[in-house]
Amino acid sequence: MFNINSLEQQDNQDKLWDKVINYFRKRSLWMLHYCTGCGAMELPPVMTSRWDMERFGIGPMATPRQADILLITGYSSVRTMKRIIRTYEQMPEPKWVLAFGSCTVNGGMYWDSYNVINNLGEYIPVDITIAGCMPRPEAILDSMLKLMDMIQAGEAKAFRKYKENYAYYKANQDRLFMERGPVLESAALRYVHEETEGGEA
Amino acid sequence: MNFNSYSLTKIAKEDKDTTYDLFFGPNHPGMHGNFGYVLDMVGTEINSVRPNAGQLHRGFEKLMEQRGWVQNLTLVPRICVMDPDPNEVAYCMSVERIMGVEIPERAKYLRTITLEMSRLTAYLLAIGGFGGTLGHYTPTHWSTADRDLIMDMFEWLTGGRVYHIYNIPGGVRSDAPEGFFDKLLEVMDALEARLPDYDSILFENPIVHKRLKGLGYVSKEDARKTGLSGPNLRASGNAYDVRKDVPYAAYPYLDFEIITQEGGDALTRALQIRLEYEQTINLIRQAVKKIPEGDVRLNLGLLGNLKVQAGEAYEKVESSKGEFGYYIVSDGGTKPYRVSVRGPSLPAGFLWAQKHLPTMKIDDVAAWMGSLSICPPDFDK
Amino acid sequence: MVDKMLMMILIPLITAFLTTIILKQHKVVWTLFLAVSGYLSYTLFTMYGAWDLTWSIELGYKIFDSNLVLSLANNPLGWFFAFFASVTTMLIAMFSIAFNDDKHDSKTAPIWLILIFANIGIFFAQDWLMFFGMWEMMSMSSYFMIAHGKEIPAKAAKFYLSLSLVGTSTLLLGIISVARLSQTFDINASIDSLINLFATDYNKAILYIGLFAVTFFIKSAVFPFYMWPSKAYAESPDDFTPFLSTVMSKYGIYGIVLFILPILQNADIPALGQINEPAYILAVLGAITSVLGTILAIFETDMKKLFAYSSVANIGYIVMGLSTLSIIGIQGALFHSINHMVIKSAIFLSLAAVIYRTGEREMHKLGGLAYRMPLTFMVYLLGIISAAGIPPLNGFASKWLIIQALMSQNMLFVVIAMIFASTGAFMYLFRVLASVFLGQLPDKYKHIKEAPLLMAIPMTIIMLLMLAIGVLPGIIMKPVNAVLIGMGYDVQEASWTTVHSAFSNSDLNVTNIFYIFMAGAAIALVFYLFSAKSVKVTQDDNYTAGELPSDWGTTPERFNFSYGFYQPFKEMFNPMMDLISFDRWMAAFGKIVERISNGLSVLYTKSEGAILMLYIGVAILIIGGWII
Amino acid sequence: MNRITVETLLQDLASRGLNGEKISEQQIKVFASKDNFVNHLHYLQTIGFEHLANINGVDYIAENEFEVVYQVYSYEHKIHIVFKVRIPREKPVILTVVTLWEQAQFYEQEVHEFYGIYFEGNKDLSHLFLENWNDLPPLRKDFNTEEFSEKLFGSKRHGGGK
Amino acid sequence: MMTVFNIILYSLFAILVGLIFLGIGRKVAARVHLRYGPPFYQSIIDVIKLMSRESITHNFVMDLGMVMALTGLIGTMLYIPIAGHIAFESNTNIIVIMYLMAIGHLGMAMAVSASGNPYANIGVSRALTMMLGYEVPFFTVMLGLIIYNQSSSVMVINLAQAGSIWNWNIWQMPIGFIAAEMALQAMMGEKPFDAMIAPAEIASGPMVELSGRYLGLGFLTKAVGVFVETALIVNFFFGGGTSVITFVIKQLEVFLIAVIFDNIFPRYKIEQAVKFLWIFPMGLAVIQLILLAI
Repeated sequence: MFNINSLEQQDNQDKLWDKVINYFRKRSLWMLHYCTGCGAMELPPVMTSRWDMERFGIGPMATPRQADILLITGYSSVRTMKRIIRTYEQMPEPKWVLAFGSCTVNGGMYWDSYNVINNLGEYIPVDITIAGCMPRPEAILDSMLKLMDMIQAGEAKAFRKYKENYAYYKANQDRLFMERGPVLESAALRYVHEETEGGEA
Repeated sequence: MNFNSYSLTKIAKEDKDTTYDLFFGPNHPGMHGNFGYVLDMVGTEINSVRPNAGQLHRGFEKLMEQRGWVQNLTLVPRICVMDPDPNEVAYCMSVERIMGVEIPERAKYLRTITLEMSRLTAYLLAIGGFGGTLGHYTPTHWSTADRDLIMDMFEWLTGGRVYHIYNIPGGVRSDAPEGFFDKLLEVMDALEARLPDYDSILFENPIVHKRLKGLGYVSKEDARKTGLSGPNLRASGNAYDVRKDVPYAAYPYLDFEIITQEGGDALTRALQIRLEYEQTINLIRQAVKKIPEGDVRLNLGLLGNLKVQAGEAYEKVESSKGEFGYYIVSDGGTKPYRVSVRGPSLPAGFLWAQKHLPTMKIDDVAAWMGSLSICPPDFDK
Repeated sequence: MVDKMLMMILIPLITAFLTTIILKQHKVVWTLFLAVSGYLSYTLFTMYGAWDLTWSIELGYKIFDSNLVLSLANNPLGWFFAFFASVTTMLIAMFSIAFNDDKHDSKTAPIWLILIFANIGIFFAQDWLMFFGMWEMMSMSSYFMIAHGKEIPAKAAKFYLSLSLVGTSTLLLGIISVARLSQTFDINASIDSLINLFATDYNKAILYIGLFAVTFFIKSAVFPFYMWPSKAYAESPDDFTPFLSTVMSKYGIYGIVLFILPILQNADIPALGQINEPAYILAVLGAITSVLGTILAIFETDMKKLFAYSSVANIGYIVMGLSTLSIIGIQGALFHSINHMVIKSAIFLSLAAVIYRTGEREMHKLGGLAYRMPLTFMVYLLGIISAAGIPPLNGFASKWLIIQALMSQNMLFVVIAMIFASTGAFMYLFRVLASVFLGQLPDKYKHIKEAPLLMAIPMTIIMLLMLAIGVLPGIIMKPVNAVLIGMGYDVQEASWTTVHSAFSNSDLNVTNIFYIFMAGAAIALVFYLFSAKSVKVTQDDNYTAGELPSDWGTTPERFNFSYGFYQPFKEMFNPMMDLISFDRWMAAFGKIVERISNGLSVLYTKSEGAILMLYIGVAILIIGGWII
Repeated sequence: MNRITVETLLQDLASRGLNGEKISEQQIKVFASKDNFVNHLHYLQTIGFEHLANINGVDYIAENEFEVVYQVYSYEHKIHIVFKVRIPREKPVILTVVTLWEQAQFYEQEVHEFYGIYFEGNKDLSHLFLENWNDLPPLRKDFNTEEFSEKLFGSKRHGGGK
Repeated sequence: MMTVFNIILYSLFAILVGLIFLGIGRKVAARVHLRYGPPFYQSIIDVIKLMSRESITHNFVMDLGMVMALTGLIGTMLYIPIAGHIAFESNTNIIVIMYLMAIGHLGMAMAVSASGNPYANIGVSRALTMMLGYEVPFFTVMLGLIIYNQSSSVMVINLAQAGSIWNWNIWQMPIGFIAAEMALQAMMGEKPFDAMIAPAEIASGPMVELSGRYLGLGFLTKAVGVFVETALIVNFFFGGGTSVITFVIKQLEVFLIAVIFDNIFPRYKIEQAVKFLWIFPMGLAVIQLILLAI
């Protein structure tokens, strides 16, 4: 009855059934909030009494297996990126990614940092990016509602982009995580302390 | 097998197959922030711990060397998102110390008020955190909603909800809007009225006492030696408060006592937060009452081109988590030569993790972290 | 034609001698063993109902004015135990052919055959001489089985032997005293005379019964003798452990049903509430046994030791059922004896298959074997479902009967102990499932294969047997009722599907539960089938809070929580553990004796427990002989 | 112990061969040589300076020197000392103070990670924060983070720095 | 044929009522939190969404276990009289009900253990320990009821309370009722006895690896579980019900009491929980038992 493939062959399938399923999907969005950076700070107000996102059936979940949306709340360092990718790949489909704050678009104020990736979209597909540093609770809630509309209209399909263009994403990811030599040439100057290397070991 | 004479952790050293790795964080509901411990477990007991830091490392200190003196103000508060204002103030104070200027009295009071408001938000989050780590979500919902009252005040005062960038070298950005102080007092009344609710649901809850009592004990001497600060230090019986010891802003003019408690366990630290919460409300009321008229900032010329003469200074500020210190070296240029940040969480997050966790069960890790108010960004930088 | 009865006990004996000649040909030897047990099962099957079948021989001596006679007779009670023991043995034998290959051959077939010979003898013995001889034979041969020529097992076996010696000495004392009383060695006559003794000298009668009870308690590991199985079971050959647990633990039960129960039932004994005093003590002992067995099993790390304690707990249930002295209780106890045979053979055989493939007994070193050995896993799973007493499998009905009987007798605190034990059973049963069959599969077991066909067949048969008995309890209940009729109870022919209860509106149609279960399964399956398809991922693709386990040197072995599974729970019991823990008990006891016999300390430093027990056995004989 | 003032402290330290300067009423800076600074820190610890707030490095590339700065504070005297030790840039080795303060372990690890300074006697100088890092220690002045970011993350491509 | 129809009808009814209860529970919890809360039918939406999602399995045991879990609970449900009606002609024996429920626990435990995640295993170990904690006092209360009514049939106990409101067992054995309520709190896994879920400690424990249909089946199991557990209490202490509607309303009351307690306590550690259960509910149950025996 429920068939995941129906999403992929949507054009030549019965539209009504998808609409029904999409209704249930949009009304029950479970999110995994990966607290990558400071953007996570405005989530508690959205989740709790003042804005109360549970009204729309949105709730926090503990693990990627249970979640529908992955929230990347703020900048992500290289080290975090690795964990984000693992988390993203562990989520079952359909899954959506919400990126918070300017840092996820172009690095924001950390654009020239040696440890912060600049554009999240190069490494995993992002459905909605919320601008601002940090995005206000209203903006977060608005993006959720926007995502709901997109789901209902069948437009939120970035996760399929990831499958189709896996080589592209994988190449970008590998650039960060594969064993690599120094990025800058000057690294050859690095001092090696003989005594600690040889003597004490 | 003899059941009592030796513990599981000892068995683990003899039999390698008994232990296993458990990843507590970064993406774990019980973890405060983007940080992790890799726990070597035997049974449900922790055998040893490897801190897994660096997920939040942005190279703040490097970035600050590349930006102007005032540009850096955008970066500074982002070191601790829960309690951002102490960072702004500490940075500004360091710069002012090197420049050798004294800010106007009214600015001092406004700084004090923002600092204390920021502390209140952090304490409300900590109350929520205690609830969350113990599986008690009611206080979490309440306190987060209450926190929003102060956030709104901040928004009115500074234009920003979370990051305010209100304090600048030479004072504060602008004077408080009309009616702000009256409304602030109202908010304080409302927050004080909520305290009995928090008492009954959290601080006097028998199960909370059962869970936290004796957890993560820090003795008086150990707390001093290992660099703990803030409520953690005071909950172990040490009367140290930067506001009193190295007075800054308007604190010398305000009347308050350092609150200390003997005990040193998680429960004492929780109650410490509750006591200081009351004190903070009191301080804000005093500051609002005593605030003088006058300028709110010095004229330092065009701030974008600010130059600071060569020199260095270490200035610290008491935040909700402890002592935030900024060591700034200036070579007389338009950019700092070196900014080094001292965050309060490192001793707890690394050293005390390795001391405390290996006797603990997995049940208590989150509550322990919450009680020591470990905030990973301030050591990850 | 040679007498059927005689044939039955002689064939194992003859084969035993035969097999010693060709001991090296393990395939032939174990096939012979299977043939013998098959023959026994078949013969016993044909003997059902032929209760007049007897065999006896006069020895020509006279004691107490009567001829000494060795006699065997077919009787419902003996048949009941003997038949199901033989069937179980047959299934184990089939398993053994595959198990005892070049690498694992324990070369114990001849001793095992002697054990079977003794087994039949005990169950059909009509007089104390036969009974005692066979009992002794059984004790000795089982000692050699457990030791099976290896060093570590020999220690455990020594302990077992010394305890058995204590048992046989008390049994001998008991027999002598009862025989003096009744002036004959006939078992039934001695029951009658003991019943009469209760009317005249209560204390003496209790003492006599106590002597027998100690023997039976030791064999069945009832409290305070609950500790030997964990050693003996763990060290015995892996294919023999099922026999040890299923058949041999029932000797004591058989003894109690045969001898003690009729006395308690018919003698004039002061009552304590609805039930008489000795029976109440029996119930309390049963309760303690099951609770202790459960708690000790929960904390055990060695899977064979764990199930040794589990057997102890189950014996506790049976003793509790017997102690009610009511029809329902005895029905439940006898039913549970057989269920325990079936369940434990399923469990121990599947564990033997695991050990056969991996060579590992410590649970925390195993894991994930369900993905490599699905059949073994299914056998074990059904085994624990019935062991936990969950309908629709067989363990349920018998536990239900026992609980009903205890409740109807108002033995409230014993019922609570029973519930504690059977809920606690979940904990240890599941623990083995999680540790051995589920969880992460260690790298070194990546290429493990399913158990060989000859092992798979008996396991499958047992699996079906569990389901069959579970759905149609009449398979066992009919013989059970025959036993009860033989014992003089007024019961009707058992129904195939329903078991009866002492309460109003509480008769239980077990087959109906099966239907309900199936209905539930059908509905659950509908939900399952009508949902979106799933994707299979590898075992190491797990939630690790975002970390890559390989970054931290985490292998599947290091990602498996099974050691200290119930650690927080265990800590609650730490003070109590000091009291009941076997080693502490032994050490404390040993210390006392050490003080008494300082000069001989060298003798028992090596296996102090064994020697100690030997002393006690000798002492009992001396002191007992002097008193009586 | 009586509370001492900044002036008396400076005199005391001068008598032990340590140059110092007053920054404020509650703060001084002290210059120590790399040979015996641990003894001085130990002395300071015994007279009440028991709070090690931070250890940080400074890269004086023009003078070809590193500076390791120990931030020490006394709860009794309420004085903060900025304790500075200079070491040559070519051979950045300095003694560890883990024996004095346990938390120094992690501060030293951090300084090692960001400056490449070796702490003699510190058993574990593994990276705390950076993973897969093969470049210069990032907080050195000759490490160009903008170029690094451009090469690895393509920061200009995404409109950074405008 | 009628039986088949009945079984389907009863199962769907229990699932629906259970899910709506869960939704109402969330709504009430939200009101305690000073929130608006989700719509009362939110749980139904959640389950349908989960069923329509891709799910991730590690091996066949996971599938087997989750189906077994729902099987056990639906089987139990079919065995319980609802306002005197019963889907399947049987004697509604209490012990059968307790044991049938265990299939659900076993299946769930097996499914989550099969994922091999230590967090899941810790959760399972806690759940089973908790089970030993609450089953013993709960059964002791049941024992009192059985002795009192001289029958182990739920139907008989139910009918014995018919007539006046004062015949309800809650008045006959109030101490036992309190004990049963405490044990029920643990049975439903509500705080302070939710150590087996504990997101902040073990990342939601058993549910850690469940996704899509498995989590959906888990929710259905939970829903039927809530239905069964509240139905038991209503049958035992509130005299069942004259009609299905009053029965369901009584069930809702029992459930809401649990939800309110859920929201005013943090969670016990597992050993603290078991100790509590063995001291307070067990003590009360034993006192009740002694009172009945005298």
